[in-house]
Amino acid sequence: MGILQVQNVNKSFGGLKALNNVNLDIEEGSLHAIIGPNGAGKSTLLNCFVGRLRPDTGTVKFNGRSLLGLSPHEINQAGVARVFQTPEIFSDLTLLENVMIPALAVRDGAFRINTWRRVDKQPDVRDRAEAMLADVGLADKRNDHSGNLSRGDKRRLELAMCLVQRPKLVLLDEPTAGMSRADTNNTIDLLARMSEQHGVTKIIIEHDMHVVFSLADRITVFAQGHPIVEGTPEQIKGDPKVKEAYLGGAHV
Amino acid sequence: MDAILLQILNGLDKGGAYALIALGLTLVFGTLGVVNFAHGALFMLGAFCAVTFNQLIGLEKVTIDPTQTTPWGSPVEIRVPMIEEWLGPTGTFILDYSVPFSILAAIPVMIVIGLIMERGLIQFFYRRPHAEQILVTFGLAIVLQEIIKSFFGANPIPQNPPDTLRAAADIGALFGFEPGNIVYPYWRLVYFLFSAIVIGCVFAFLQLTTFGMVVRAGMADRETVGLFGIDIEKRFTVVFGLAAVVAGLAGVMYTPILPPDYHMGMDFLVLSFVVVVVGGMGSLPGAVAAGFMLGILQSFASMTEVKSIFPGIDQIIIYLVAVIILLVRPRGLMGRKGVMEG
Amino acid sequence: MVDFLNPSRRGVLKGGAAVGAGLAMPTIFSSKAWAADYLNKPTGDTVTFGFNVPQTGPYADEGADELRAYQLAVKHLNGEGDGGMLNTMNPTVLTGNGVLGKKVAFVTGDTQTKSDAARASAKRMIEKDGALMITGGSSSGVAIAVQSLCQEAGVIFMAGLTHSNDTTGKDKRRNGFRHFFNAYMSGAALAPVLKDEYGNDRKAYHLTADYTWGWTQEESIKNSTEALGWETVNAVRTPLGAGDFSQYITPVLNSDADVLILNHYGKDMVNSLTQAVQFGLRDKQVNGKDFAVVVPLYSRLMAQGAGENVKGILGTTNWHWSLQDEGSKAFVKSFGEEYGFPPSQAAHTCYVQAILYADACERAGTFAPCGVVEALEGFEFDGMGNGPTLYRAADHQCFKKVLVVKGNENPTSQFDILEVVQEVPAEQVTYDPSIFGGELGECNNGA
Amino acid sequence: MTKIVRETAHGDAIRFSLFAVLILAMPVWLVPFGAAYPDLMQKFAIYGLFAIGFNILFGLTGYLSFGHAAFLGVGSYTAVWSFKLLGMNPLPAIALAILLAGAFAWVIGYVSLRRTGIYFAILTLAFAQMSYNLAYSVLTPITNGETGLRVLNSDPRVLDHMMGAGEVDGPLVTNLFGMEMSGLPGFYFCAVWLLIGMFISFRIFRSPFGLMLMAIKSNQNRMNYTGISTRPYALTAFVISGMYAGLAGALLCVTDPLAGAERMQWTASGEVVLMTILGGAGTLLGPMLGAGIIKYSENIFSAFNEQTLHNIFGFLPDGIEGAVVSVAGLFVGEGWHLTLGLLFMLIVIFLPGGLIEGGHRIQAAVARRGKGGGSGHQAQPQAAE
Repeated sequence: MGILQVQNVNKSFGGLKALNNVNLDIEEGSLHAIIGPNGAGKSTLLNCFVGRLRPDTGTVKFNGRSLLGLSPHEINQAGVARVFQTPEIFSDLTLLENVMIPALAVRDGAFRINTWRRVDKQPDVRDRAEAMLADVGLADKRNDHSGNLSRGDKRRLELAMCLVQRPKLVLLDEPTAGMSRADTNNTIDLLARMSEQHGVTKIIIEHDMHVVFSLADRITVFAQGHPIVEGTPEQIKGDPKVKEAYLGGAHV
Repeated sequence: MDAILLQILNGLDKGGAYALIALGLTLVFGTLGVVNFAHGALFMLGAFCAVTFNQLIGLEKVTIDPTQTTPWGSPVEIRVPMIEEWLGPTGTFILDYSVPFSILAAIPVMIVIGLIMERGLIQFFYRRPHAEQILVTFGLAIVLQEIIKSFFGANPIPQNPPDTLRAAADIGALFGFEPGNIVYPYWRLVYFLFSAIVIGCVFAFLQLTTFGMVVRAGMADRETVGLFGIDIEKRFTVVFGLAAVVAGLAGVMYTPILPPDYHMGMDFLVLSFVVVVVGGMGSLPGAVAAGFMLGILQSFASMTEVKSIFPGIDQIIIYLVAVIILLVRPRGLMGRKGVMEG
Repeated sequence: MVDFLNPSRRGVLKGGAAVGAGLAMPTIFSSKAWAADYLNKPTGDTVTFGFNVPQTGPYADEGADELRAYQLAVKHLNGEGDGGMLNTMNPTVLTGNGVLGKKVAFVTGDTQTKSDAARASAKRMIEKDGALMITGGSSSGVAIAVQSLCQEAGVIFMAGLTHSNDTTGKDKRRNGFRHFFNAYMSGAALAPVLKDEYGNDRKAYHLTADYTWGWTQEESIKNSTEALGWETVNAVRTPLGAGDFSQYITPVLNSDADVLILNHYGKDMVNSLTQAVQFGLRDKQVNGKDFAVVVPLYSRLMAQGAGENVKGILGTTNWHWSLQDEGSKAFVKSFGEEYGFPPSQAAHTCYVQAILYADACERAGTFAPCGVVEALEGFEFDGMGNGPTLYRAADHQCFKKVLVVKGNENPTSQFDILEVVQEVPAEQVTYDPSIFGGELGECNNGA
Repeated sequence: MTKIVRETAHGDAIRFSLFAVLILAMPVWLVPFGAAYPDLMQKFAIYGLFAIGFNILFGLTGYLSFGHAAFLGVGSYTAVWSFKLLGMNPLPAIALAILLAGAFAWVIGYVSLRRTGIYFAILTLAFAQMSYNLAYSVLTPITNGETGLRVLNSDPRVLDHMMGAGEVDGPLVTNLFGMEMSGLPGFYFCAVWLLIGMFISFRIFRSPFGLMLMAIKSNQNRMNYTGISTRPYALTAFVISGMYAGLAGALLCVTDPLAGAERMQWTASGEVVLMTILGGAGTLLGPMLGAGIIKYSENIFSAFNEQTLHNIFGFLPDGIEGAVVSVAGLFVGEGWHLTLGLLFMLIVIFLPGGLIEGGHRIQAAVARRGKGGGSGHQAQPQAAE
């Protein structure tokens, strides 16, 4: 029994079948990569996990609880955090505030009118956020404006925002897309370190094979809305179906 | 039955004006991404083009009759329009048709005004937040109308339709109804036809010319068009000029129906915004459809029979429809996803 | 210091001064209030009038004309210019050396034709500029709002253009006075002329601006036309500022009505009249009679906006520059010499109000509002246009001739838009003050 | 992009005290500006409150409402009805006005917040215009239409009669246990409410709740994936700002017991947007500043006439004086709208963050010109440019 179970999920847009009978079982504590050519349905699948899209048929269960019909914030409150392709942060706020907001969401829930105590006088939340920033190496920038950060730092910040919630599952949508090699390597290091320290389950969608093979415990390869192969990095490297999916057919 | 037909005519006519104003508004929004609160002022400026033109060709030769004085002491003046003196009957004809003729004057004037506005102010606001665009163009609208007020005063200035178009046409009789029951002013029929033609021209321009195709592509996806090495912004300047002309012409031709005053732009502004939003921001067919739809609904809501069931419905119908449509169809009738939702 | 805790104490500044003294306020607040037995008692050699007119919004031109008239009145009161109606007013004690030996000064404000803005502006003139009298305005809503403010503050209000019955009816105030006529008088003056022109078997259709003034006018005109034997087919309310009235005009075409009565003013009147004429209403024949359009309240300034469409259309007006009595002639002459065109009825009524106030102060020997009220109540005068006039004590309404006018068929100039059909004598438009209810209350000196 | 210009919470106590002193001392320091008369100072306080409340929605949460004048109107009408039915004591009127405006805001907000961006703006505008149009015409029995709702001697005023203060000879003025709420006491009454409103605004800005609102403005998408349900937050902000508007509307009637329909018109909604942006949206003090400037120009510029201009420029030689007066005349008196329009354009073009941002820029420039780094007077680390 994995932490996330996907059974018989189908999703179409108009006549286009984006997901075709998808079954997945993500093991708790693993880093599971989903790869595949463009248009293979990876992002659609992710959006079904976080509540942005609703599958036409099938079930998505997290810790045994169905996620269907829940809104994004409810799914997050259940313990699923998400990292976007382009870092989604609060670029008008400081780094510390950026991390305090998810921490507050954990403490106070989805909605609470909390106007009496000043935000900087909430030691529990503040300490937690500062520790998290230190963890990702942004402690000395905590009062800077996050809008001015480099892309790599924004990614670190976004990761900090997810991890400060101590989620059970983190979904990463191409976390190194558009990054320089140096930033990519930094991000890989960070992700590896995070895996060790926090032991969270992660699902990562990635194009960059370097990233995938250096991090993943298990890999699922998607083509045309359907998972074609699943296995360890070693198994995947040698699989002829994978080569075909990338080099033949769909990806031109 | 007659009453309903008449109200549909009223709605078409009003809808034509709404659609023309909304068309330019949504064109500018769809291409330049600018919410232009000064668009109503362009409508007003167009109307005052007609006024100015009329005053210019109506310039009079003044002869003073010293033998008579007015009750307030100044000598009596005898005025003869110069154009009549020079051109005789042709002059009289031009004077009579001054409103349609002023279209010729209004087109270049409105293009110039549009270009100055876009190059001088709007272009700096392409990437500023909508709230700032709204404010700066609102400020501009106030400035423009105050300038007009200082030249022309606050009172409406009457403009006459040509003599032959002044009366009402018995269109009911044409279709076999009892004569005298469905009569409609010629000028309003002209206005409806005119708005249909202008709308048709704008659509043809956008559909059939290469320029129009680029602009439409730019409306759909600005970045991609930019990638082809096309200077889309230069074309957008032209589009702004076009929107100014459309609004201006709507204003010119509306003057015989509604004697223009400096505030008429503001009066139409809120309504035309509602039209654009109901149609869907950035959608040209949406703006036209919403314009006619709201015009017709407004006419029906004003009928005594309807008002006796819902008192005051004619006061709020436009807004009520806007609320319902926006709740049922999040992006208006024909709006595209992601536009103006940030 | 306990003064302002006493609820019977009135006055805007008095209470202010009490707190002001406690906080060591600048003398601006205290000096006037302590010494006075009435609010804003002038201490220097000038007396300040407050001219509160629309400077922005749809009535800005009318407001500008009002302001011109006020400035002219101030000139004449201070002995400059040719004296205008000061020379024709009878009786008068004014001599052109100011009022009670003080030169007249004035402050201006913008009503924006909104009750809120008008009151804010009037308050500024009272509280800051020390105005003793507020005058002007171009709508009944504003007049009523400012009148009740002046009552509460304790200064005199001399209404400008306001035509609603309420101003001197259910909303009348002891400190407020109206020279302009009202909707009832329009109806009473118009009815006999309508009978002569159109007979007593007519079916009327009203289009009425959907707010208080429109309703009172509709009611007044209905009453007086129904008394003639006319039938009211329908009365439809139109939104203020509707712009396009076609959807209200077309049902008229299909109704049985043969007279359209437009209870509109300002831009609404310009638009509805223009459009009604375009719909061919004036060329129409119903029940074998020529269709007629009536605009009960005319204003020459506004009629200009409707252009040729006013030709032959009947209505009433308070005053017109073409009147040939001595007062009107003198006023038109001095106004025309000053500004180059003839005055509007708004200008006339405002000029007269300023002069009447000054005269009342002079006769009362004080600027104290209660003294002025006493001097104006029941005052009879002549030579200010409109013939012999009475400021009735019971409701502070002026009774004088009302003009029935018609759009001029052959205008000789751009100002020659209306022609006077009949000067209806005051007796014919006088009514019992009790019919509109309301209480004048006590006069308020503000201190 | 405009960014939120923010001061740190550090120094709030000083900032607030300074603000309180400035407000309470207005009758003194406004004298040289010709603005130290009660009515205008009351308007400063009242419209300041209105703008401060609006800022919580627009400045913090990023929702541009074009319908807030409706809540001002609801507050006004409620207050006058409270005077008419209960009595001239302002406190029940204010309480009822805040409650009713809040309820009204809840209904309108609940519907309008289903949309964002310009669609939200148009929805609020539509609701406000419906309220205005109906108040002016069909609802006249409740609102007294064009003339405006007033208190009459014949009204029941139950509480007043119970207290034996029912019979009043003369005009009805609101009074707080015997103290009349006109003139300077009226101003101080409003000022106290302004300070309360400002204090609450401070608390909201610095609270976790306020942080959530800022985050909604900054990135609503991220908020959803951070486990925050944004709509209740936005709705709360909407209702709070509606309550501020209701309070402002009630105070307008406390100082002057007349409620006119025009204060619900869309232009009145636009005015509060302008006030907020002029001063600086999202800043604590900006909206108050903007409200002050707009009300000042409305009341002072419009009062200039040719005569006053001649007095001002009288020192110039005749020919020049005439020219200067006629040019200046375009911008004051009947031309004061032109000044207002130009002011908006200049501010938005050159100072999109409002006057407060301008102040920050000057402060920063001065600091740079000073002894260089480390002088301790540098711009706050959080102040964004």
